[in-house]
Amino acid sequence: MSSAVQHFPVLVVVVSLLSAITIFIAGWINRKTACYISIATLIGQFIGSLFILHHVMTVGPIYYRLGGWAPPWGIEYVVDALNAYVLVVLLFLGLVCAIYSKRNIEHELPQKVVSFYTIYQLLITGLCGITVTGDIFNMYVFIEITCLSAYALIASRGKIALKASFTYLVLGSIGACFFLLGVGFLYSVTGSLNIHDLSLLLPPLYGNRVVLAAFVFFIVGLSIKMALFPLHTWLPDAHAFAPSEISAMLSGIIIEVSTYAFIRVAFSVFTPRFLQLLPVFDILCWLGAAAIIIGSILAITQVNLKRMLAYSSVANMGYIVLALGLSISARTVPWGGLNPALMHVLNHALMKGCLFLAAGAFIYKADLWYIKDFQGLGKKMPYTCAAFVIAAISMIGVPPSVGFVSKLYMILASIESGKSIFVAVLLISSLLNLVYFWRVIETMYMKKAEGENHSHASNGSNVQREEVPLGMLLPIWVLASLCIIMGILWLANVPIPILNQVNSMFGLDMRP
Amino acid sequence: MKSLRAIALILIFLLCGLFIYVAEDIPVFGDPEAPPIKSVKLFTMEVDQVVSLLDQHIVPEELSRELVKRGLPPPSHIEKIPGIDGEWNAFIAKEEPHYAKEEKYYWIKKEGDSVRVSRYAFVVRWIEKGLKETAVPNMVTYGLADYRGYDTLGETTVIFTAGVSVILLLRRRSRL
Amino acid sequence: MEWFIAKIFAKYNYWVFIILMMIGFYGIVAKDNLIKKIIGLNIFQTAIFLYFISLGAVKGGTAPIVDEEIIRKGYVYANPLPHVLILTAIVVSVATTAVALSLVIRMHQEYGTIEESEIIEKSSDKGTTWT
Amino acid sequence: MKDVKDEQRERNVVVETVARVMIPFVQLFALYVIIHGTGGPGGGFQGGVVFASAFILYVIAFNLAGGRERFPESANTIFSSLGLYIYAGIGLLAISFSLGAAQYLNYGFIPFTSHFEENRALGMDFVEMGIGITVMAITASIFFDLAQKERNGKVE
Repeated sequence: MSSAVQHFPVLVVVVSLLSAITIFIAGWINRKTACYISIATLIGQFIGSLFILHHVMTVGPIYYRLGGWAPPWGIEYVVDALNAYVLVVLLFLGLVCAIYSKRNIEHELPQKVVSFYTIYQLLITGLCGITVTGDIFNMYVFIEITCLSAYALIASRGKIALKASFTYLVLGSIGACFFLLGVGFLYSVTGSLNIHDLSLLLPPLYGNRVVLAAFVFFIVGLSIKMALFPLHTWLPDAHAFAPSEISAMLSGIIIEVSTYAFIRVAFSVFTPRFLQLLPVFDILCWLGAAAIIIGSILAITQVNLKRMLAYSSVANMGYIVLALGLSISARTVPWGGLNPALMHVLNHALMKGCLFLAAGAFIYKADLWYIKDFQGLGKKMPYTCAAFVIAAISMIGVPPSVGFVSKLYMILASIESGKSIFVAVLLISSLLNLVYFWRVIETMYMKKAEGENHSHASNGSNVQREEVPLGMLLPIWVLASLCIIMGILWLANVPIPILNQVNSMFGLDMRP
Repeated sequence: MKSLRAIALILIFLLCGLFIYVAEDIPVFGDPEAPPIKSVKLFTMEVDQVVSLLDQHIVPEELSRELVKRGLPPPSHIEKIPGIDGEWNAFIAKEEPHYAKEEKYYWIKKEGDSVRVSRYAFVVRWIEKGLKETAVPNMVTYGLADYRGYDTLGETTVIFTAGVSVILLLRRRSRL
Repeated sequence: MEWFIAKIFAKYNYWVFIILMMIGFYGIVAKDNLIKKIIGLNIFQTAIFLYFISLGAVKGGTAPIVDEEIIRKGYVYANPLPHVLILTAIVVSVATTAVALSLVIRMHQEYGTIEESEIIEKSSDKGTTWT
Repeated sequence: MKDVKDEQRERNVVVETVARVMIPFVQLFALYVIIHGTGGPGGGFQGGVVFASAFILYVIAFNLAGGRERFPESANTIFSSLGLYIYAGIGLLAISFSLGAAQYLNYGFIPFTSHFEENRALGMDFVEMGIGITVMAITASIFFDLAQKERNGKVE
């Protein structure tokens, strides 16, 4: 079995690619097959990723030489605890969104089902490719696959989404070009492209200006992709006007995988020792804090629910970046290191996925985009609204939800590193979260719909229920319940060994 | 529009500043000794007894220790480069089915009182052994389709993605 | 003069790359016309490709195709790796351009213009604000 | 801007004749570039794009509808997937022929011939052909999609 698991990292990517092509051909013959092929592939991939995670945790990292060539000469796949963890998260959310999109896409894009699922599967291919690869140029190629599919999927609704997608395309291409330039600079001074190999060759060159510039280009390029605060301008429109499951994927996974690439480049290619030569960690902390506060304030000013959630994503990327910035100074405690950042990657995927899917359900059933139109929705669509509320209070940080756990860890980490100003930032952000989510919840439950304001003022019992179909409700509820279950599991320290292994890999574990 | 031009000029100014700052350390154009084509320097060592050991084709203990300390694989044996005095190739063991068990990896050169240890760029193997290992004379082709064949699969996927994207965006009344 | 040759002229590939890249960057940021933006993006990408290719240049090097004749005459080969990488990157650039052009065509169908400011004006009637 | 329908467009004898003569040669050259890609300058991408340029030349000289007739949508769909199937499939063949001992894309283990290196060369030939097919089909598809005009909601 263990020898078969060796092939899983590459099979996860290639099976996804083959499935995309198969959807393209099979959809030409019969349009209905597209969705089922996609879901079946994703289930297979998800099970495969669980095997990979198990193998990595019990046996050790998987090294896979593509084409049989040993590392510096060929491309190598390296799967350690970090990759395996991100892979499981991304395939899980991908699966949930695929199930959700079956009904939603038939409704939103009835003419384009086949090409939609083909590109969706290609998106998953690209994301898996970024995650498992151990070669920096290979990562660039897969980043481009991911982004190209994302541009097309965002634009698929037409109208305003086209402009949003174009902005994303221009900024994303600049980001990718900066990444490529970083690869070029590193290659020009080391002559290598393998991530592990680069990390060994770079230490004597840390004073070199080309290496410094390469680092700057990598960070700026990936910051555009992960919508770090001053470079987030593409994000709100792209998230607001994409089809709902794509908003969930964008917010929950695509920027998260970009964060993974960021961590991989910053911690694996340039080791923490290099980062400490520069004030990188302080800059990250302050950028994260600015993103949290400004993202939350901008979210309060929005009238469109999906735009509000999009700005909330900007704030959440701020949380992750803040946690990254605190990682080195708080590495001596169990809640330090990369724990809060990686924890929030999963937590944000769950919460934001649930919120965007619920927002999509409102649009699906009643074409409701604006928060002021949500009056009386709590009675019309009770299950969807309940799931929305669970995810929202999780965002605010009510125990024992996932949002509470990540905020707790971040607060403890900032106390540990002696930067108590960030404790204030985190507490204020919780308050701001409460403000903008309470507005939605209040409109849903407290305010009466305009029609029933006078006639049915006393009894709401005869309000007609207009719940979304089960195929859409189930994914929303899976995510909503996981928001609570994962919170309890985090508090019980069940998945912590994975993160500890990541920390010890980067030398950020409890050794002082 | 004026503000956009101002932003563009400011960003260009900043980028140019960064590039001019970097220019100092950029490799010279067409340098045959540059890291991408020849080797990247790792460290220098004191000569002491190293040279005599190297001349007897024995791996010096100190060299292995230095390399392992940096996380690099220790050499398995050493050969003198024929025709040149004071230069050696160090080989490392590798596992590739059907191919040689050892591969040229380090380049050791005596420079005055010290010995310079460098790592060969991986292109050196492509150029020297590509034809023998793949039976194809075009280096770009065997680099593209064999040594880095997986990149090319990704690249074909990119263009496939673009094609399907254009179908998704523009084609009407299609079955796709 | 020697300083000039050593620092400036010996790295002329780098200077050409910077000038081209900045022209492209200006086009991306400052131009209002979406097609001009795409052209700027292409120049930007091409500048990076040119720099990459110039990393593979070797003084007196020939095309990287193995030939007994060349080895006997003692020539060296150019570095094939940048060629391999840039062939990939060029295809990526072409793919990006295709998607961008199709987006512009769709926008022209929807709004009847390809000026960015006019599109923003026309699309802001739904109460959506652009940042 | 003056719109001229394809049928009403002035036909140019010189352009049409030159195109008629050139197109077979362009296609032949494309096949040469693809197949010769391992031995000399050339390869799948270059050949694929040259092949697609033959369709583009046809459309410029004649009209879009005629070009679409020569390379219909169904063939386009099949060819664009076929190339990737060949590429990804050859990679999987390496795993399956060696019963999991060899890695993905390790062409040497696919028993085309008895020589390991020859297998690699042949594997690369097939891969280049796969790339060529996909690039040809996709480039043509992108061109046809970008070139079609829409007037009054009607596709031409």
